Amino acid sequence: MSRIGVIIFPGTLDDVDAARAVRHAGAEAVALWHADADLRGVDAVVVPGGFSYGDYLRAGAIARFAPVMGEVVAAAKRGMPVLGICNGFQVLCEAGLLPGALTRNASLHFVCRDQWLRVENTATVWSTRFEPGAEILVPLKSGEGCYVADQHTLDELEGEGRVVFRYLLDSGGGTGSPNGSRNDIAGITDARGRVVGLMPHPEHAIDPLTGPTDDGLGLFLSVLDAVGAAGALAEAVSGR
Amino acid sequence: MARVVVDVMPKPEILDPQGQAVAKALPRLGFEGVTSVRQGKRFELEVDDAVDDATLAKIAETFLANPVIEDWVVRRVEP
Amino acid sequence: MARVVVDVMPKPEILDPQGQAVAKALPRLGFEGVTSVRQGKRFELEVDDAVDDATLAKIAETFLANPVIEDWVVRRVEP
Amino acid sequence: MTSIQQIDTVEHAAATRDHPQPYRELGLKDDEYQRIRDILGRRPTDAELAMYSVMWSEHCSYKSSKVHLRYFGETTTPQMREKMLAGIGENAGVVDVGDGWAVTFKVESHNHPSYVEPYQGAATGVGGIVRDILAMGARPLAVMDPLRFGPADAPDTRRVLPGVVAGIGGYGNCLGLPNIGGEVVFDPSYAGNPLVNALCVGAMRVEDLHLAHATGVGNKIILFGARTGLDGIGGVSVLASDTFSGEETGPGRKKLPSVQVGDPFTEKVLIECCLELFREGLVVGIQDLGGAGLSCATSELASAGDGGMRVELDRVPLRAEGMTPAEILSSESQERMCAVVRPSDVDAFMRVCDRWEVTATEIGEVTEGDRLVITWHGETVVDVPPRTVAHQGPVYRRPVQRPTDQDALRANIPDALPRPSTPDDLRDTVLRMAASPNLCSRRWVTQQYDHYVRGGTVLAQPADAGMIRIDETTGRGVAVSTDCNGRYVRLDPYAGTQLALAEAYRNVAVTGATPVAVTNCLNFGSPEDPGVMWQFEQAVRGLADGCVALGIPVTGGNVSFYNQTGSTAILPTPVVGVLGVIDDVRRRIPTGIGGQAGDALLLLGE
Ligand SMILES: Nc1ncnc2c1ncn2[C@@H]1O[C@H](COP(=O)(O)OP(=O)(O)O)[C@@H](O)[C@H]1O
Repeated sequence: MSRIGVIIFPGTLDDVDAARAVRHAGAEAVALWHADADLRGVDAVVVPGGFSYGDYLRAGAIARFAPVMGEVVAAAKRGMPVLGICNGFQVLCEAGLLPGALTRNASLHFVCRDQWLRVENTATVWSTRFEPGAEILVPLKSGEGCYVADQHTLDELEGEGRVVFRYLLDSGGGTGSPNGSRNDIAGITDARGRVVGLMPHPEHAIDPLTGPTDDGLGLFLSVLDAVGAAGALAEAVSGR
Repeated sequence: MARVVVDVMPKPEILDPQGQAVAKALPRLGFEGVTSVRQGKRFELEVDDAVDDATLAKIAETFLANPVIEDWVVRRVEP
Repeated sequence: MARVVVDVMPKPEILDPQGQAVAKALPRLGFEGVTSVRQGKRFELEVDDAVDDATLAKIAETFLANPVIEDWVVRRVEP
Repeated sequence: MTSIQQIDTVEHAAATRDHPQPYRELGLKDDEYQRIRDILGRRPTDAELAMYSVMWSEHCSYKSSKVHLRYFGETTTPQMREKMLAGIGENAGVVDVGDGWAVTFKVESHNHPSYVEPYQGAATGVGGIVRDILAMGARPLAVMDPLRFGPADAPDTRRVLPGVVAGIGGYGNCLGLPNIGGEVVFDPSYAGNPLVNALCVGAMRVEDLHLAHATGVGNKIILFGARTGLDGIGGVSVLASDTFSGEETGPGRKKLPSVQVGDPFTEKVLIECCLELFREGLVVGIQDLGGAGLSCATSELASAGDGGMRVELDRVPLRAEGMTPAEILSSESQERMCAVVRPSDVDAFMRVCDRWEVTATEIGEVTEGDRLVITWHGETVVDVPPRTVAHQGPVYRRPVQRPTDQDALRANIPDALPRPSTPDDLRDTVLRMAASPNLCSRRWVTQQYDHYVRGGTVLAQPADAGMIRIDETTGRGVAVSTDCNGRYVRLDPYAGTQLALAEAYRNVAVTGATPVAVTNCLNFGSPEDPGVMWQFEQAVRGLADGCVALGIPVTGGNVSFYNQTGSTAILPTPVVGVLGVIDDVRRRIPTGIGGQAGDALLLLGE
């Protein structure tokens, strides 16, 4: 069975949800403690949401220095799939794995709501299960979700198709952001399509009993396709 | 046109969780020797010359700072 | 022991919704003549004398500020 | 700097019997002060005076409400008590909800602090109630926030409401507790005295129930969590001045704000740390530090135990310099807990705290005998029978008098008011009602609260009751609703309170859950006003009698008096919370009608 790591910083909140989503998708969830510089042999990593260290300085600013993050950065450079959700996205930006930064919502208020997104890029390891242009409904809950980057970075992201998720005003409607994000960006990927970060919470949309939909499961199923295939290939090559 | 800076800091006896979080993190990042950190806000205002000091003080006290828990200082700075 | 102030402000090209909210609210409260407001952070540090300027610059750049969106200034002040 | 020689020790107090003390400034009446002297056989030390004055306050001692609250116990039948594992008198009520699960819930008020500093007042209100639930041994699972404000367009409401909502969201969101419901009500009577009530619900395995007892001679007392600072010691600062004549010089800290700042991150870590301590079986007894801080925690733990207690106050980690024993005992610094730990477990306890980077300090131990003895650098500053501090405060039977305007108020019925009759009038009325602050959507408030975190929320706003799953395997869950219409209560406190109970009960029942327990937060004006006391007495009787009729017990609650602007009291507002159980949340009944075209619509009742 594939093993997906879920990182826990002091102040992480959505780790139980991320682990549940991993299990729902059919993989084993492995808790990774911030203070241990050890990924325990996992095939992919989720950096979940919450308020690491209270986010008192800047969201993600302290967490990115945690011992486990050094391992995550190194593994990501080798191509390990990494998903940052909400605070996890902020941590990945602070750690330099993804460009740009997340700032205070334009409304200055924390916002918790069900949010329509369009899947713009279905080639990343975290989005292959979606149809191009698919619209999904997942919770958004953040106070510092406004994506900003300089114009050059934005042009690059758009030019290379690295915007993975974009905010929609409504299903079937135009794009529009609930927090002031540039270009209505909800989620982006690194150049290789293996590190993805997004503000909305796919892990809260895996069961219509407790979330708006089960649309979020697509991200977790996608990565299992990728690491499952890689695992099978590695097993075949090594003759295991 | 004048430039005005208003510094707003938590009162000394008031808990400052933000400063505390920074202070605790620094040694973990390998920076030793910082014995205390307090975190506050800095406002930079551009104001018409007609705005006098009394008005600025009023703005700081009633709006930029929360006098129950914060101290503030208003300074005019060179542009 | 030295006192150090680090001012961290949003870069001019970065949207500053907090500063904007303040600027918009002031006329409503009867304060005219403030043409622009930007809101940033102010840190007050107490540091051992052994901590040199290069270290302080490093703390500000790698930690207190996010260079993608913020500018910063480090100053030693009289105690 | 306070030097040790200046400290008022027991020995010094015994030798200076006639030394004048500022007990009135601390809120004690002449006879109350005399009672303390009688109990101790001497004058109290500064530290003792600080403890008694805060523990004998209305807020901590329930001195005006006790005689009435007894009625809850008197009317609870053994049958109603069947599922109750802990009731009134514990930090929070606990009920057995089946499958080996116990659920605990409680509402508390943070009205006055939230008026002074809306954000921090509301934030620390959430923090306090969450620690209450944690102290029962439970994992906190969800919060709710019944709120009352003055008119929506009043300037003060514009100051208070956004701050309160941001504070509740800021703290609760950061703790990772879903907000599953609450109330927002506007009425002019709350203009100078908004109500900020916070509810928390938590769950644990039945065998993990922890009660606040300091038992076992030799067991250690460990204080853990945040450092102790000058927060909320406002009144007690009179003790720090050299003389009590109000001199402006001297070391007195007369102008201290009594505002506490919340640190939700520290509380989140404290929660996880406590739960790990419980799991590892390292805790004999535990108590949260809330109002009255260490005064409350030490005296309550000691008086509920089977021995005495000795505390070395100079070991308490401080955030401010030069704090006196009285100040340390009175500090209301947030995010602290106090545990009783077997000596053999202390190392393991400290290791868990280390892992969560939680400051933990052994400050004393359970002793033979029945005295609470507190020392400061080796000198005794407190030596009291703990029960006299925690449980034997004054009890008042305040005058009760039905207000003279009650009949006129009731006679003033709405029949004389014009009624809309034409279709246009009706349309107009419906639109006005839908847009009115008391009926319009609460989304502006509720969308600032995370209701998804932890993935167990099955129903939240805009449902009639919040519902959370407590067991992922079986689907067992609980539903909670809080309600109160203060205008009904004003017209008839007895029936009005029963209406609040009935509404909360119905709100829980319509989700598919079975109501099992009741909590309350009784927000009233001054107990020194006989009319208010009448409202209070009627409300308590109405609620208790209503509970008997419904067959579910009151398991806990909170009383908040002195809610008034000048001499005008708020509408009597006994907020009633009802908890229900559902054995499988998949069978919940979602809110709203017309899921399917062709559904039949039935009206039940008259
Ligand atoms: N302060 C609040 N915090 C959280 N939820 C709230 C708050 N106020 C209202 N709600 C929720 O909004 C919904 C509508 O509230 P309300 O209009 O008071 O309902 P009702 O009139 O049916 O009792 C309910 O789900 C309620 O729990």
